[in-house]
Amino acid sequence: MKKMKQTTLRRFISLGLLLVLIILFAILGGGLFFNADNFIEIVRDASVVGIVGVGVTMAIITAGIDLSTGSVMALVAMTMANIYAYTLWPIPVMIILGILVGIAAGLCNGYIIGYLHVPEFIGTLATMGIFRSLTYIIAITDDNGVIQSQPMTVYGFASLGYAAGYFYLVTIAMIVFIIVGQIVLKFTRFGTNVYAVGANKKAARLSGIKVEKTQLIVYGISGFCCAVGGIFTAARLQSATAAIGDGFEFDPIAAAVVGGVALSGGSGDVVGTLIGALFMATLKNGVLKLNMNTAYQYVIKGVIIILVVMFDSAYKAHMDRLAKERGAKEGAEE
Amino acid sequence: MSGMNEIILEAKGIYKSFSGVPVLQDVHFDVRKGEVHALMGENGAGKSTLIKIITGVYSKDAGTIEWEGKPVEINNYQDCQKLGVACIYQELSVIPPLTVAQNVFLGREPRTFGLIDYAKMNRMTQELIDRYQFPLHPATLVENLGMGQRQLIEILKGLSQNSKLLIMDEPTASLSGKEAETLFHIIETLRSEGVSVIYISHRLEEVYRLSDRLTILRDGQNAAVLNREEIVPKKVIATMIGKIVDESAGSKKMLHSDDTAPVRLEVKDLTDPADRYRHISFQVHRGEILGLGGLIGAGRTEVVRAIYGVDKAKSGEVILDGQKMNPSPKTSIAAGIGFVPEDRRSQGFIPLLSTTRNIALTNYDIIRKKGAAVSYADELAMSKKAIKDIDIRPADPDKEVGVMSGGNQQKVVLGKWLMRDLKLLIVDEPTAGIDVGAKNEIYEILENLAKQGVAIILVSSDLQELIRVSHRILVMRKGDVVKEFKNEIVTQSRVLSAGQGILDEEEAQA
Amino acid sequence: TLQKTVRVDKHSPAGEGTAVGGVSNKVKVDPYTEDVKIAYIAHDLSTPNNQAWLEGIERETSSWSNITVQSFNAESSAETQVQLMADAINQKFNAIIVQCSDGTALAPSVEQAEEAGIPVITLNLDADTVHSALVMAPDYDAGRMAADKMAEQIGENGNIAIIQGVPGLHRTDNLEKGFRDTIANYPNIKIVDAQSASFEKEKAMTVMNSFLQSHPDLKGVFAINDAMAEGAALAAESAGKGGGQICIWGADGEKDALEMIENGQLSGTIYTNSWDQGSTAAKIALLMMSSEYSYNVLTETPEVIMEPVVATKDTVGTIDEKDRW
Amino acid sequence: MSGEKKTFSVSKYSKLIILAVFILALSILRPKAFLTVGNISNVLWSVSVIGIMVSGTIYVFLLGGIDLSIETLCGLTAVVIVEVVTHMGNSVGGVIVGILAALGVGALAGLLHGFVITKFKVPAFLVTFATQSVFLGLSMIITNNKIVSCTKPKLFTMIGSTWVSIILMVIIAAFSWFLLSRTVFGRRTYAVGGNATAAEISGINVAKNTILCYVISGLTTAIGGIVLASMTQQAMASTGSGYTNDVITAGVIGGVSLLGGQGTVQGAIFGAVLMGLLNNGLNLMSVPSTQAGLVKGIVIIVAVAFDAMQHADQSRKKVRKVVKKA
Ligand SMILES: Nc1ncnc2c1ncn2[C@@H]1O[C@H](COP(=O)(O)OP(=O)(O)OP(=O)(O)O)[C@@H](O)[C@H]1O
Ligand SMILES: Nc1ncnc2c1ncn2[C@@H]1O[C@H](COP(=O)(O)OP(=O)(O)OP(=O)(O)O)[C@@H](O)[C@H]1O
Ligand SMILES: [Mg+2]
Ligand SMILES: [Mg+2]
Repeated sequence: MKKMKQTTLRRFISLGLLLVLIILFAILGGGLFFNADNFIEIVRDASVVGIVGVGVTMAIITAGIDLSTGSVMALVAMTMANIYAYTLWPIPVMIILGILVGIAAGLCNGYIIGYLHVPEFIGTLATMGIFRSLTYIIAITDDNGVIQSQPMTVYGFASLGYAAGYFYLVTIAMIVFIIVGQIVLKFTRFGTNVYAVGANKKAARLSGIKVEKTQLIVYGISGFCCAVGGIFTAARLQSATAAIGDGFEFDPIAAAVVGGVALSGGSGDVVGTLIGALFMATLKNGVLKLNMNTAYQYVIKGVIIILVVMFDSAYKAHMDRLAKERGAKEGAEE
Repeated sequence: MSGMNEIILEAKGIYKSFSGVPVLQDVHFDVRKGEVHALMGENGAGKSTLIKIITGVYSKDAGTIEWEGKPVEINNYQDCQKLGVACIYQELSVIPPLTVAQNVFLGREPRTFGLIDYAKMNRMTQELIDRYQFPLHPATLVENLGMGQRQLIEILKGLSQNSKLLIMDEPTASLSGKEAETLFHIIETLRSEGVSVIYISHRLEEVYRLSDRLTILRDGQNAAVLNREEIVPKKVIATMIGKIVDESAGSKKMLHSDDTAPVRLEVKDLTDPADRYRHISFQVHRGEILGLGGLIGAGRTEVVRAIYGVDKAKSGEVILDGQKMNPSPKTSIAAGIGFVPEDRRSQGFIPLLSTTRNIALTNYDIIRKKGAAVSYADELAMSKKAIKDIDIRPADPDKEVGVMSGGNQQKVVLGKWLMRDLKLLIVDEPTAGIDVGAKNEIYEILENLAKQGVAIILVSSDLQELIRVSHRILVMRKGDVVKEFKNEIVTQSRVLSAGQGILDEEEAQA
Repeated sequence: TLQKTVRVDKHSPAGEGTAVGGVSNKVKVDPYTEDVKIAYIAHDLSTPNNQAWLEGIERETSSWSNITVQSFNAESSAETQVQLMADAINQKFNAIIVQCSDGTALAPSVEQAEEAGIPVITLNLDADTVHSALVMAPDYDAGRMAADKMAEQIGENGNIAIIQGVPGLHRTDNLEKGFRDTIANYPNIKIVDAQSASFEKEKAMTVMNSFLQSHPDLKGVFAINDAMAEGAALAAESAGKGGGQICIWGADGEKDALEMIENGQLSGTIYTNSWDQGSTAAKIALLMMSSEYSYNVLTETPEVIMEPVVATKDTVGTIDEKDRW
Repeated sequence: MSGEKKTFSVSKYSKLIILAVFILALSILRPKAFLTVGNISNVLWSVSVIGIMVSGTIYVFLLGGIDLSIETLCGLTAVVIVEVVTHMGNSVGGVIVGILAALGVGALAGLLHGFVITKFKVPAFLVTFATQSVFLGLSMIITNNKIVSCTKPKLFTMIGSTWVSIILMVIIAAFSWFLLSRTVFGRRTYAVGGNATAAEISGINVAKNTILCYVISGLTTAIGGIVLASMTQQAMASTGSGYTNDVITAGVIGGVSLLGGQGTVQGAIFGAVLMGLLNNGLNLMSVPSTQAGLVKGIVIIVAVAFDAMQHADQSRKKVRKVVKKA
């Protein structure tokens, strides 16, 4: 019960801060910001970050990180582009192959980290380069060897970028991913293992958890999430280029950290990452409505993040202290 | 007890070395069905390493392990569980961000439709807790709990697996008398049910009381295997550390304290902001060793942390040599206070740094400098002195403290304070996990310090130790000082009953 | 070699993508009386050309207080740019000027904007769909011009190298292609190396250094943009091969490059007036928003090609100080 | 809480092996071009900015922190010095004032980071993520988002010249090495990074130490910005972009643990030089940029794995099996 209280209260604080941000922009940006279309667009912008964020969150909870997400997205998109351009295989087959490539790429990361003992940061940084290079190598070129974007406009694929009713398909997918991700983390043995590995690898090993295997699966899941992210990105662009996801790797990490996932591992969850992703998307969208020079937008963005995060951290520290004291008291009652 | 002589586990010719340094050499070890087999040896003798080899955490360099007569390969903890072996490791393997119940059932969570059934898991944990009467709640996050409670969780985890062999590596290191007593009863019940137990402890009286057989390791080699009737304290200690130590069972003692000595420390009306202790007032005189007793969670740790200044008290005064303090570690150290924290692993030392660096950490004010540079020679000399003074092993000043044995880590933590002039030394569970030989050395060190006029506050859950070392004893209960033992005969049971809130000794015995 | 296949769409595309042949719901506005706003969605606003284009747009519109220009920075990412396009459409800008980081990827967004009655003018980087207008400096031809002039300067003989940008951008890929195709006409000139310096001056210095090590006889270097050409020139200078010993060319014609040409540090560049390009795009934007004329009557995007100037030490003087961006 | 530190530190031994293998391979493959004074000095010059910056940011890494604002702070300080020099008529005095101003900005940024991180317990990641945006915005405002160039005076352009910047790197690295491995402050930094609670109990003012580390990081970033401005004789908002990654990578390749408490300056410099050699090798071999990432990535994984395997928990059987396979 105590645990529920502690985490739900924290969650309310995060949501409260998101709300404050929305109110702030509603006041400053007026109707330009505060309208249904804009909110749907904000959620849409947060969706790919949210989907990829599920895997990245798991990686961060194991005290790791995944810097290769953008490159895996590109590799997946480019794999599909090749199938699209050179075969007449059905779209679902193309998508499944894309997903398999994503999972394989993720497993590569997992192997390098879990079994070759390369630190997560450097390992995924290296594969970020490797996967991007592979993408360029298999990229579609014209007769002169100049790299080109491959249009993928067939309805069966492009429709993935459309809306179903109010929400975009990508948003619906994101919601599914978040729900499943949350269930996996909180209600399966694997999920518990993920937290254990992140909190203390040695203790996890002593408790009989297969640390390496857990890492392998976590990065495999991350690869899968990247694949889905890559598919939706390509669908929205109705094309694939080698540059997809360039510089994207940072967004899900930032969303996770803003959402309360500690880089030191062992804490956080994907709902937090979702809130983080929404927060970042709102911020990005909101400052555009302030009708300001780009330069000032950067300053405002940074200042808002610092203020919000300062408040958030101070509050969380306070909560932790209370919980600790309560824990001590519980122990004292015989 | 049928089949008492049937060997359930046998380890033969075990060799192990870490980066070329041999830790185990040709070790033989066997456990019979339904016996409590104690494993003893000095700090660093290789006990934990042997356990980790048996449970597949480490691989062995050579040797075989047989289970019920058949050779087995144990490569990980799952293999152990399949055979029916459970282990409570010395370095607790609880996972802080998970709840008590999640920790107890880690990897064995009850599931419905593949999803963890938290309600059931909490219920099952509560049943276990009720059965053993541990002060725990299933849904508390472990990160909010103290060391003693964490140790209880670890024990609960081991007990919940219904194993044929239960291995316990210093399970009572941070337990107080009451919980330890509960544990002994549990062990005795298990034995009568035919479960074998490997029991490692540095508390001799526990070993004498529980063990059917005893294997002693010395410097990584078999020194002796003793049967129950051969377990004679003097002999055990002599075999273990190669010299005779007076282990006069300190279960009873006449306390003497010198009230005429000047007051070194005065604590007035100290109250915790979170109400974990309140209105604490006491004095410590020069050259006096003040023992602080009580059960887990009595608030002793909190009080001494506030005196040293790690945590801030809400109100109250700390006065050292007539000087009112504004406690913070920095000012405390400057004023001549030393502090050995309860949880050495997370608060005591820097695991990645060497013995030298750890020892020097609080002493840079007295280590010479050449210009801006720290004199390496001085630093090294200090660390060598500490290694010699309290016999830290391995005696390599450059050894990372993180990989040293638990007892030696504790010596490093204590060692840094012995290198400087102190007025007051606060030690919280100073001998948790320390072997008898070293324990005695530590007691002697404390006594010597006291003779030189240093005031000492000793927080200890080891009643024997508390009684043996203290000049005066305060007992805390739920945040209050409930009893003072002073210039009178004190026994373990009196201290224990005071801690449990039974103030009259006769009543306790009745 | 692999043969590309043609996929036939069995479904009739619904919703988005119905552009061609549909009816635009364009609302006519008078930019000289009504309040209007123009969005400029830059590829990367931190580069000098993007900034110059923005300034060109602002110059054109600054005399009218009712016209606001809002700039957006896509930070070199097509995905971000697509998001910004969606936002600009939502905000109901009256016209959008965009440099498409990826013409194929931006096509659906551009279509959608036009569909919503917002004229889209692409700037230098085209979109793969019909839209209101494209304002561009020639790229393939610029590469040709640089090649011919460089060949002349090195006496149609010797080893040369190329410093590339980030692969996959149409403009720079075309520049390189124009250059290579033309150099192929000179049998005694050999392209011995090509390395990327990601459009960055400092990286170009490193790349140039390694060129000088592996090809001591290098006679010419063509850098795909001016920043890299400047870097190559600085590197050559510090290796004691400055002052035109190696013929170094850039493209774009930014202020500093022109000055270096005057000083003899650089051999030449292809200059286009980016301010002028920006103003032209703005002019067209204002024209388009005030006309009935809608993109769906077009079969092809109208192109406005800006006149390039081959700037060498001899000709650079003709570029007026006030035209240097 | 007590997260296990990845037991990963490049021992001097394996570091030298990796370096030797590299140099050997390159000298065989490109005998004329690689082993020349000119080329080696080029390699060192090309990593001098990274080397300078990592000599200071290593303090932040040792605390288990991170600095994502390296690149934009580098840009801001570059902009500051160039603006000051040009506004003071490209005079020698202007250069000195400019250097002081840039260092001031760097120190102030570090102070801000350290203050927010210690007083409000905000993760370093978030603070520097936010200031990264602020610094970029400030640079854009100061320069009006244009390139500002500065080709005079000699004192200014000299800073980034080959030998001066290499010597600068060596001096700063040596100073940082001294500070870290010989002084009380250095000792304390390792202690705080290794176990902040224990350090606090040992009487170390963790907050003060942390703030100081961020200030040092800010200062070296500023010096990096100054050198970069001088090298390219210009500055703009995007000056320094990509350096955050480069600096962190150099550190991590050199054995610095991002979890804190582990790593040395010489290791970090080694990481920077290895990266420089790698880039140089790829350039000399004319590997196209589209494939460079592949080669680089594989080399990094092999080099780090080779090393990590030796230091990973040797007692684990599986690991040994993998070693045998590899
Ligand atoms: N992972 C390791 N790496 C290197 N050396 C180790 C490692 N684990 C243990 N050792 C060394 O092996 C020796 C035996 O350690 P072990 O923990 O088995 O002792 P112990 O008998 O359990 O001592 P204690 O009573 O203090 O717990 C010690 O010298 C220790 O330093
Ligand atoms: N590592 C730790 N992290 C957080 N809190 C701790 C830690 N160690 C101890 N504590 C705090 O100390 C309490 C245990 O100490 P307590 O206040 O009960 O004093 P005590 O009488 O010394 O008990 P004990 O016998 O357990 O040492 C815990 O409930 C917890 O609040
Ligand atoms: Mg042990
Ligand atoms: Mg205690």
